[in-house]
Amino acid sequence: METEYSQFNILNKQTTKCGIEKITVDKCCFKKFISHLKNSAEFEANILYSVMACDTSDCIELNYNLFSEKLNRYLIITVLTDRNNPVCDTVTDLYKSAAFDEREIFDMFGVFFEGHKNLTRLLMPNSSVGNPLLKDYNFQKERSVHYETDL
Amino acid sequence: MYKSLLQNFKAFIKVVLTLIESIFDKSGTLPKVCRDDTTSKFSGGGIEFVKNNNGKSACDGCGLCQKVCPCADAIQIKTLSDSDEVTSFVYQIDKSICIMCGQCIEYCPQQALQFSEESVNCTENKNELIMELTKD
Amino acid sequence: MKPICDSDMIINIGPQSPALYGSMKLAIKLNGEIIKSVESVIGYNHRGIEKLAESLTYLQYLPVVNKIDYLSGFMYMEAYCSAVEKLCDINVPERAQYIRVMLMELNRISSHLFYLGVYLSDLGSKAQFYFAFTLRDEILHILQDICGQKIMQNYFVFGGVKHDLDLNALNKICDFCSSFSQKVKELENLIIDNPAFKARTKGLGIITKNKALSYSLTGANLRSAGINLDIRKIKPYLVYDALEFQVPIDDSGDCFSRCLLRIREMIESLKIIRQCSRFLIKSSGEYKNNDVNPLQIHPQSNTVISHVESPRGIISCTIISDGSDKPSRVKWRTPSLYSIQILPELLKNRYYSDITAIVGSLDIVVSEADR
Amino acid sequence: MEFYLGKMILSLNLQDYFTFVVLYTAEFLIILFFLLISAFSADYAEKYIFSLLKKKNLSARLNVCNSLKILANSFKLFFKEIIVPDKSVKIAFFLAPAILLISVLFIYSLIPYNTDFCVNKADSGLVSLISLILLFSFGITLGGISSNSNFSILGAMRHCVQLISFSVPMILTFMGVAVLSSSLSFPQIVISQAKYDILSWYIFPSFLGFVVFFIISSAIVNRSPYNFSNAKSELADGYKTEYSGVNLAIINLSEFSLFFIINMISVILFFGGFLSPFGVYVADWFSAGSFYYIILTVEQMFWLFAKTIFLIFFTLLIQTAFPRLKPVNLASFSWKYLIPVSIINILIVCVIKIVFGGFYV
Repeated sequence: METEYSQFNILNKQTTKCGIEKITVDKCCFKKFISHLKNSAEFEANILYSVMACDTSDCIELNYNLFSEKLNRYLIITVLTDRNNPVCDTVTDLYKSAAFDEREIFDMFGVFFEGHKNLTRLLMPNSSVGNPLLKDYNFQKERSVHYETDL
Repeated sequence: MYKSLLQNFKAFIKVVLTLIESIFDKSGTLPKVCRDDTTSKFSGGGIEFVKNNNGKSACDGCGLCQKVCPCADAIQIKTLSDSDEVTSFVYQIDKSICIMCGQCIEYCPQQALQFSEESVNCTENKNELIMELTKD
Repeated sequence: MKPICDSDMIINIGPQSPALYGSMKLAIKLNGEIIKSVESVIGYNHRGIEKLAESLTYLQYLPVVNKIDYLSGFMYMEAYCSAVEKLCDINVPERAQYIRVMLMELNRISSHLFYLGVYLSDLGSKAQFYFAFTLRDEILHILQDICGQKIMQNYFVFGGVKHDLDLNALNKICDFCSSFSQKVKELENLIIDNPAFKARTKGLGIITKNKALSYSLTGANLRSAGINLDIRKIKPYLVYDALEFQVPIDDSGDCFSRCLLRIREMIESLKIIRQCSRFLIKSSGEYKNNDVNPLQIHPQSNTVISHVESPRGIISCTIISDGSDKPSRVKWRTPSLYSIQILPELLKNRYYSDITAIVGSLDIVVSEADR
Repeated sequence: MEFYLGKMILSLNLQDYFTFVVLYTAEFLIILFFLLISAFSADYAEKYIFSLLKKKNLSARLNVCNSLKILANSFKLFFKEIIVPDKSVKIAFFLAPAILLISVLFIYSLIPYNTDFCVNKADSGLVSLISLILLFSFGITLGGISSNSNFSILGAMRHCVQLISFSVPMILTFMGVAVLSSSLSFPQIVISQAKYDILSWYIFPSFLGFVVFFIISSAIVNRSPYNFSNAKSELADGYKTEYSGVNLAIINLSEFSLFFIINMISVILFFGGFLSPFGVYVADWFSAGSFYYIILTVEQMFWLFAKTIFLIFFTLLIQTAFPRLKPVNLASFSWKYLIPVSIINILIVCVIKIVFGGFYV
């Protein structure tokens, strides 16, 4: 696996406590890596379980939970984005299920996905300010929410 | 074409017969809900203090219930004395915030709390929803 | 001849609508009776459950968890408890595992009964609704006897369950099993053999294999498309590998087969409950790991994932801990979110009256998707 | 009954034209009373069926006193505010409930309740019935379109589809009955089923006609399986979404009473109306006189209502068990199956009429 994927600029590779492989990939070539995993016979990642974002102190971490239904294998691809200007490529053209996940991450973390067709807030109202799941989100300041009146 | 119609008609009769059967079948009749035969140990309409024979509560104001409660400000303990040792305090549970999860009852070291049978669900005066215990 | 209404008509179903299971909005563009496009809007029931985890300790977060979904509280409790147990290396005694599995399967049956009743009621027939709900009431009474509450059961703790099952409750469950296996046949007569129900749902809302995988559907929605994916089989948690049951599959992928599979699943769940109650009557042991002090959980910084097969699909709970007594991040994967996502594609170019048939068949709980 | 009513009013010694006014007012009030009673009993029957299915002990909630709650609920609606949509066609919006109530009242006036109480003994009873049912549908469509709401318009349009589907088989089944009785008036149709009691009921020669009319009847009154014009889960309340207050009360009242009256009509057409199934009356034990007439009147009304309520119970049972169909389903079902079957029914009826002509009066 190490040699085959050398072209994709793998930064880090580790196994989590419950036995799941976690591969950290550079931002520029992670999309190529995922499409390779989807199409390769070795790891037919035909389900994108979910996309999870996590706010660490210096960057926003995106975890793509991939699953191969045929081989029964689970893999997490991690991408690190800059915290001040979080931009990432979309994977909605590979997995349609990513559309809502990416909208949710845009809503909650403010990560901008390039190429997403309808990147609007999913759970919070459109008029709300701030990204709630960031660690520095101020509840007292951004508590008041104006609901949209035109339905 | 008419064969499928006949089949559907048969299924139709079957559905109606099942329905009539189930209407007159009294075996599944549920008993009337009454509070006595359910275990009131695990559930109830509210939370109250366990009172011993003297009418006093065992609560010593340790504040562990505050630490396990998922709702902020549902349980409040205000100490009255200035000294370090907690002797006199006011204990309040706000039922308008409480979600009745039972964590405080589960983890109370003195077993001073229990589920009560009465419940106040709507009131004009919000103070009626606050359960209070003063101890000194 | 000029048509009466040559411009498209826009209809909003929801946020409050009897046809949707929660508050969500479907903005539908109609041309006559034919749907041109659909946009689904969610978020009306957002309670910030993932944000709450940052300010609560591991134990405080426990009662919040089963409020994500009002129909399958046990599944969410199990997902969270097993994630924390993995994080702190807590063993669960065998008896507690059997109790958990049994209650989860009871919960699965009650959730499926709710689904069947409400689905048929939305399609316009009341008899099945009352039939299913009387059965569901019996399960809820049993759960109330065991846990104290009917829906928001706060019964699982780290390393076991809160209190032991007594023989009385087990006898009630056995009685229920024997009466329920009879009732399922009647329910099948009323729903599956119903000619009007067949006419409404057969060949409607077909989800192909590739579409189901691409939209990341799970549970019975995926299995109706012919893919055998069940976490209980491929990655058994608790004692599922010691139990005998089958996973029903169908390959037509329409609304009818989704409904059919859920009835079959109830029968399989009944088998599991029977095996568990047989074990629990015979054995006696610890119902809780006594070494664990749930008040003091300070895991090291780590990432764990736990998967649970809920009535609607695969729930996964990811916890990222940072060494303190509060989780740094908790992420819930809720299956209903992905079922809502497929709606626009399923509803396009269908008749307006197919909306209830398609939306109802996917078993969506909006409060679960909103978190 | 009408005889005694007339006698009573004549005894008041009023002027001629005034007598007629009083007579018709009295008859109108009696019909209105029947309408209210039937609407409430239909509603009560529906709730009773649901309570049976729930299998809960609902004896505390379903008793005579509590059944008056339906009356109280509908009475309450008279004091509610009437909300008129902004861009609705005002005249049509208020006309539609009136049309519904008037058409139902006219249908009630066609019914022979016993041997001599039938307000409108017109020879063209069946034809007027058809036109009144179509008038009812017209009222629904008018109300739906005039209220300027997407839900209402869709409901009204769906009712039009329904109308096209049910009207043709309905008229064809009426033709079968008309052939058998050689008459179009309702009293004549009932009396012609009297010769051999239960054997001469029209259910036997035109069984297929009854089946077709039974299926169609739930489409006429917008009830499940064919309740797509007021489907709760799709179109909030269909054509009556925008109605409130008195208008809503009138629409609901006329719908429930139409549901009752359609079942009563199928009793009259196929089950011998007010006739006793055994040809024996309790009143026969008394000699002719005013007492005999009172007993006979009560008995005949009892048979009519008992048969109707039995049929309603059966109808409701079927309606609860089957999900709603699509408008397309009803149209295709009607043109593929119901119309051929009802034409076959007419042929069978004609043959029976020719061969066993003497069987019916």
